Amino acid sequence: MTGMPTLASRVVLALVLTFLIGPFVIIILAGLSAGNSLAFPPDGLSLKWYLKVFTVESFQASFALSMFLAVFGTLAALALGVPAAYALNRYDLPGAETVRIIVAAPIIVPGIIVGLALLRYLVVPTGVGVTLALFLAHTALVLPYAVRVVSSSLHNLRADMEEAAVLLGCTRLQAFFKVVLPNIRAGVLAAFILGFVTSFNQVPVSLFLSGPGVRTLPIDMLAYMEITYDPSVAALSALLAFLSVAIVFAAEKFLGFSRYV
Amino acid sequence: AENTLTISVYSFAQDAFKEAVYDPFEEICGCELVVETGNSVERMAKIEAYAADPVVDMAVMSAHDALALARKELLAPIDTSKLSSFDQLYPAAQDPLGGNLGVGYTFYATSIVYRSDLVEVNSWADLLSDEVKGRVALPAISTTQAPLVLMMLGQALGQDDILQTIDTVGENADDIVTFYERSSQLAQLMQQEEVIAAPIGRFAWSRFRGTDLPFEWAEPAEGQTGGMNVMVMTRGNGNEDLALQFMDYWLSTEVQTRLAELGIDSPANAAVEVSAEAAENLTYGAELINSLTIMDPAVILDQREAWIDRWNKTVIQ
Amino acid sequence: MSDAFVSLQSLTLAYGDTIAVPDLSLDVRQGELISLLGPSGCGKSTTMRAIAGLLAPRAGRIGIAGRDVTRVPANRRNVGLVFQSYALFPHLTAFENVAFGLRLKRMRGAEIERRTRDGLATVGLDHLARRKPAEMSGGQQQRLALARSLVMEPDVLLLDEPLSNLDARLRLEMRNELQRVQRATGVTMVFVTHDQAEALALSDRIVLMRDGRIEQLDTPEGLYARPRTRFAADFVGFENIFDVVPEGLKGPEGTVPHRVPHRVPGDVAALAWRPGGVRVGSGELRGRVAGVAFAGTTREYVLDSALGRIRADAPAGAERLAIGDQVAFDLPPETACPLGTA
Amino acid sequence: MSDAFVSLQSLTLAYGDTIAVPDLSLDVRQGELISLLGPSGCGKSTTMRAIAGLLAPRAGRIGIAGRDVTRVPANRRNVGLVFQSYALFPHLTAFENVAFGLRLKRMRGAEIERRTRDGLATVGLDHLARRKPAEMSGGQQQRLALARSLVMEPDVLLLDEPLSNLDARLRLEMRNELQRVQRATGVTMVFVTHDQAEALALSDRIVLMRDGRIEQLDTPEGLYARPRTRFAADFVGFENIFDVVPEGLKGPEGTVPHRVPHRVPGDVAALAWRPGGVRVGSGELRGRVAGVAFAGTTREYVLDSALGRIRADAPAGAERLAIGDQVAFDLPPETACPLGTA
Amino acid sequence: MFENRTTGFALALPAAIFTAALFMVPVGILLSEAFRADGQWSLSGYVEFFSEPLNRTVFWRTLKLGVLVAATSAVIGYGAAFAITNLDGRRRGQVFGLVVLPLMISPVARTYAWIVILGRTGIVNDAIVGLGLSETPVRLLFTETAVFLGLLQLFLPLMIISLVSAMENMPRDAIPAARVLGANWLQVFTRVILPLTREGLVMGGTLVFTGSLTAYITPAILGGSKVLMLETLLYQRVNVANDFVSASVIAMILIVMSFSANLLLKRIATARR
Ligand SMILES: Nc1ncnc2c1ncn2[C@@H]1O[C@H](COP(=O)(O)OP(=O)(O)OP(=O)(O)O)[C@@H](O)[C@H]1O
Ligand SMILES: Nc1ncnc2c1ncn2[C@@H]1O[C@H](COP(=O)(O)OP(=O)(O)OP(=O)(O)O)[C@@H](O)[C@H]1O
Ligand SMILES: [Mg+2]
Ligand SMILES: [Mg+2]
Repeated sequence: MTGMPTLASRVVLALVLTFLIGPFVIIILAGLSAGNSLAFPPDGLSLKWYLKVFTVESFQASFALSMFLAVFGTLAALALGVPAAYALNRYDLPGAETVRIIVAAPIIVPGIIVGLALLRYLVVPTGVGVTLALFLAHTALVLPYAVRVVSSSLHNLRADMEEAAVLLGCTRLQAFFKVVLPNIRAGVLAAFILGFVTSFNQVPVSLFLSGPGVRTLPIDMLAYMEITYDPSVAALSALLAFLSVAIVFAAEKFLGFSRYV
Repeated sequence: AENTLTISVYSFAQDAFKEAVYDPFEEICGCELVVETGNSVERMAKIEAYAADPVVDMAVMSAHDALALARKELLAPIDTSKLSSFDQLYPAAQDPLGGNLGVGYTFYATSIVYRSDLVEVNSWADLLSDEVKGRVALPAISTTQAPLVLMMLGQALGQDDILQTIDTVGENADDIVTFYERSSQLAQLMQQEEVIAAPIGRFAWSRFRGTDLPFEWAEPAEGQTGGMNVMVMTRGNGNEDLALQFMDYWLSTEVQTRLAELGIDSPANAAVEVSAEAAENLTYGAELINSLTIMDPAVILDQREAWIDRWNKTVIQ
Repeated sequence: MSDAFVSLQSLTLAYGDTIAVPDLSLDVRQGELISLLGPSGCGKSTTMRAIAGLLAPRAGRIGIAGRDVTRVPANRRNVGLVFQSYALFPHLTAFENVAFGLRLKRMRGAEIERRTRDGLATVGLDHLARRKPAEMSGGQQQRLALARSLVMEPDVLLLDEPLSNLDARLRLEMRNELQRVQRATGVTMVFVTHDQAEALALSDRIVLMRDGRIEQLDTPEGLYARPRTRFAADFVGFENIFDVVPEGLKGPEGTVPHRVPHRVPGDVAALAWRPGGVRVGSGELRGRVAGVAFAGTTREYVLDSALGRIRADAPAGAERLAIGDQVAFDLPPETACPLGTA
Repeated sequence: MSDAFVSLQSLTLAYGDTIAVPDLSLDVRQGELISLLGPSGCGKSTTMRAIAGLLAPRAGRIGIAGRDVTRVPANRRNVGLVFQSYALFPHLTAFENVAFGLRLKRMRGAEIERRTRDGLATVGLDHLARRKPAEMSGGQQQRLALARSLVMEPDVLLLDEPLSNLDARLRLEMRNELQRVQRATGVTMVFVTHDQAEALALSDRIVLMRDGRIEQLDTPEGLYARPRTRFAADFVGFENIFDVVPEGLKGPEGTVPHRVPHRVPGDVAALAWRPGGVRVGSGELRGRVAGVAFAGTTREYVLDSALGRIRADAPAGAERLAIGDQVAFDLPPETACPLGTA
Repeated sequence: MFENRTTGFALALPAAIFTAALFMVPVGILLSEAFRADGQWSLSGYVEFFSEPLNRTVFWRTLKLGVLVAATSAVIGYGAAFAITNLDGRRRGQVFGLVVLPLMISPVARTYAWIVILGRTGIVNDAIVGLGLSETPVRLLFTETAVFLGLLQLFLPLMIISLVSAMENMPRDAIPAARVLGANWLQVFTRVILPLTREGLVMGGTLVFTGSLTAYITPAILGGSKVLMLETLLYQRVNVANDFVSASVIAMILIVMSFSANLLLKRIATARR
């Protein structure tokens, strides 16, 4: 568009990206430091901290737990959230607003309270394992994102496509899987990514929900830093970020995300 | 559970503990150790939450935290007759809580660490000197170190009420970079020259010694302070024998020596002897330990509410 | 059920509180092509949706092939619908869009392939089989929607403005194609269009709708030549409508004497002329040219007269008039359409 | 700058790597209504966007009222544009949509009120002033878009298919309204339509475009009667086009002898007839009726002949032919349009 | 819209029941503790809480920072989102990826990066001293500024994501139409973009504001006990003082703040001009 403040918007974008990405660059480089502390610019370069990450045993267990929670918690949230989003968009339900508010509630409750509440009123009285409690908590936390993101892509999807599918012989269920789902893939994927990172990086909820030998990775990193303040946590974070990017990239390739965005 | 012992410990140096204590013990007892880690408050909250059916059998924590649990009747007395090294412990460690509710297993001294290239510290009062103004950190009131530091600072300033010292800190609050909760962060801040002097416990000292920068451990005119960590047994855990066996093992001269040589825990067992090199990282030797000004955990526990209250009003307001 | 192939009985259709169609009855014969005509918002699409089963009637019944389908779900009515909005599947190629319904029928792969190819060829899209809808022009998308319904060989095919985005030439081609399909398969078609010429050219019968009601149901010739109401006359192009009064004709500007045809006057409330039915150049009436437009084979004039505005067409070859010219004209009784009191 | 009111000089317009308009020059006179005509995707909207200042040309210059506006931003060109997609503001009522531009001019409230009401009345939407666009039918939205531009009284009004969603009657009304506005204000208009009849009826001149280039620039009569290329002829309805060869006329199916008019044969590469120019019922040529459609005043036939398909119109009053009938027909030289080699 | 409500409920209720039973019930019980004193229903927990000057300070600070972070991210977010929507397809994907990238990094590590950046010897202070804005390095760590920057970096991506998707859903030619009708860019923004993207603004604003209120790591590490926020105070109440009543009070306050912010934003957004 002519006259669009192109230059101004480019400058804004450059500044914003610097602000957002800068710390990431520092983390990557700090992890490469040859010295013993987080420093930027790093004192000399070495891969020792990146290698050290793999030798810390607790990281392996907590990484596995966090991965499990992020992947399965998010999938569970999607399994609950996608039908709910669909119903909220396509049916004229009395009480739809109430359902929306209930489902959105976990976002506005402070995480520490969630963790504490689940510990005191779920784990302790019912004796369910901490892992299960974590799983439930993470599912509930991701659910609002799943419902919102999927809702907004459903909102943009014309309902007449489903009608067309039904007229061509589909049942409602078939129409959902053959027509709706393929067209909201991008939204579902976006919800998955958002849920995944939310869960994977979740700290406050997990502060209390840890048990003997059960601890999520971010909590473990915090604990590690309480003891040893070396660049290996930076290295670990950088590795995790690369891993997340790789997962997103793979998911995108796999699901053909960009084709529809 | 059958043949499983769940212990609750500080989260630091777990790899070394595993090698020096846990693994050999599992060999001996033929049982499985489940280790829960975290800072003491978190772990206490959990012990309290599970009071009815304890998950944790045995825990280590600071003396006053242990006393707090004891007052809530969450702890069971330890049958010291089953502890073979009991008599070798420093007297202060033998029954610090009363009623044999806890046994000290390590001591630590607390003093000031400083960047000797930038400043010199000879007295606790130097924490408020112009030289370190704007570049000093103090422990937050919630930490174990805070009461000890306030006490020593009060002594140096000629104040005998901690509340008064808190007020003084409050007046100087703007010149204090932060009131830290984790001493680990301090190493980072001191390397960045954000902070050039701060009180720490001896157990954290190795982190500073490990770097190339000129860190110094102050020996203030008023002396060093210090404290003790204790091991406790949760009430009604049903696993008392195994827990006692583990305590006994940990307090043994063999294990205490091993931990001391690794520079992890200073011994509470007076029979332990370590190399000069290892001693540098430790709070070691009868002379030093007997010279430490140690605060009564009951005082800490009783006064803390009032201190925190005052602190909140005058320091972080 | 009546013996009609598609039978709508006293249908009431509504969205929430808005009643779009209050009480509609209509019989469509087997193999017939019937058009729904009427101004925007009169309920054409709504009626189609009800026949397809996408909108449950508030009241009334719908029969197809002698069966009461009022409660039969849309996917079991064997009705095809070409949506006004196309409703193509954006994630599928043109080929897969057309094959979609066939696949659900569990047809053999080779059969699907053949019928899909045929369907695409019918609408001239065989070369775009691999494209996604977003990569096609509006007209191409519309033809794709048509093909998707055609290949299903439904009992009833509902077409909601299926040619609106095509230019004149393509439109003609598609019209011929639809007629060919109908002859070949005998499918019953209900066609919605806002283009009268299209309705006239294609339909066996035309339903002229107004505010959800049927204004006139007639053959194209019948509707075109003998609209029965002012609304219908106006709609099919009798743009000059004047009341019959004892003194002659009455228009918005005034009354002029006129040779009203020999009929019982009470019967005829008004007379209407198409622009082409007005004779320009001679006659007893006088007008001043207020507008002129060239329209290919004719010239369209707007005349100001004692009756009011008159629209008149003159052959392009006739004497050319300019704005402001005075001209004689006539409203000949033989080209007039008499309208009743309704 | 030339003395034209809107002057496009060697414009190159592109989206990213796609060059939509390679090199366009066009002069529009003050007060003129010029139409852009051409198939979908030929660059009509693109040209409009460039005139409005919404698309910066890659090369070339744009002048309005003698001023070089190539670098003047859209909001300071005083050009109105009725978007093909309406581009109404969904968050504003009809009234506020129309008042939008007036408010930006810091007009007095009463004046805004008056002009907005007038604008809405002009397009027959006064009763819907409080509605949001989403609550209006397609045709109503289109009229709203028109009103929004009209009230601004711009120097140049660009109309991109402004009547495409209106039914025949409304369309006519709006056309007259546009003509009235033009006469009243003398605004210069550039009009895009895919409907030839509309272009013929409205325009002072017509630009026939093809792939971003001007194929023919002519008066409506000129373009309609004397298209200069096959493309132009086909586009304006000369649907029967046959090559002139020494033996006579050559069509896709074969060659027939023909009385080619007395011209230098090298000049004329082909001859073209409209359906209305074909004489049905007599003549030397023979055809078989392959299709028939009623079209109001005429009947449209498709004939299969030795030349190939022939489209022919016969008056509705003439003898009715049925599919399969054999019929004599003629391609009279007098109704033929000669086409050059281009 | 379909008419069969039973199916609709069958689809919507599992999610609602799940959240209600496994989330709202335990949290609700915990929160109800704030209304109990000595086994009686009472508001004394709240009265006590607000009678503490420190708590009031922390309350206002939290509110202030939350509003500031949300407002700043809205302003920056609009600029960035506008720039992003105006990029062509490929480039837009890349830039959008970069915006989302920080979400993938552990907030623990992100926050520590700020310690390095904002330190006396960090690049910000290098720049300040280098540009002669100050003789000596400025203390940035453990100030509200540090917490503000940390939170902004943490939540800005969420705002940008919301706004970009709102802008992409804007009718295609709305901006050109406004331009042609004589609007300058500022007017285009206030009269067209803003009203048409307010859904996105409400969503982004709620996420950022709520996020800033309930973030733990960032204020804990960058603010420490000198710059307490409600969430860090809450943690202290639980962990240091074992004081669940104050904790529930704070939690309730946070929830009420988030909820009212959401309502307020919605109200502002739907208000007719
Ligand atoms: N989803 C809906 N909600 C409420 N009213 C509606 C809805 N859809 C249509 N209507 C109303 O119902 C009436 C009939 O609409 P319908 O779509 O059947 O008109 P139509 O004859 O197809 O018009 P068009 O020629 O514009 O397509 C209109 O007045 C319209 O405003
Ligand atoms: N945003 C765009 N990006 C890339 N190509 C475009 C874009 N808009 C239009 N085009 C291409 O530019 C060419 C001209 O488009 P334009 O919209 O001017 O056509 P038009 O003559 O208005 O057609 P229609 O009658 O369908 O409106 C087309 O080939 C089209 O594909
Ligand atoms: Mg319709
Ligand atoms: Mg166009």
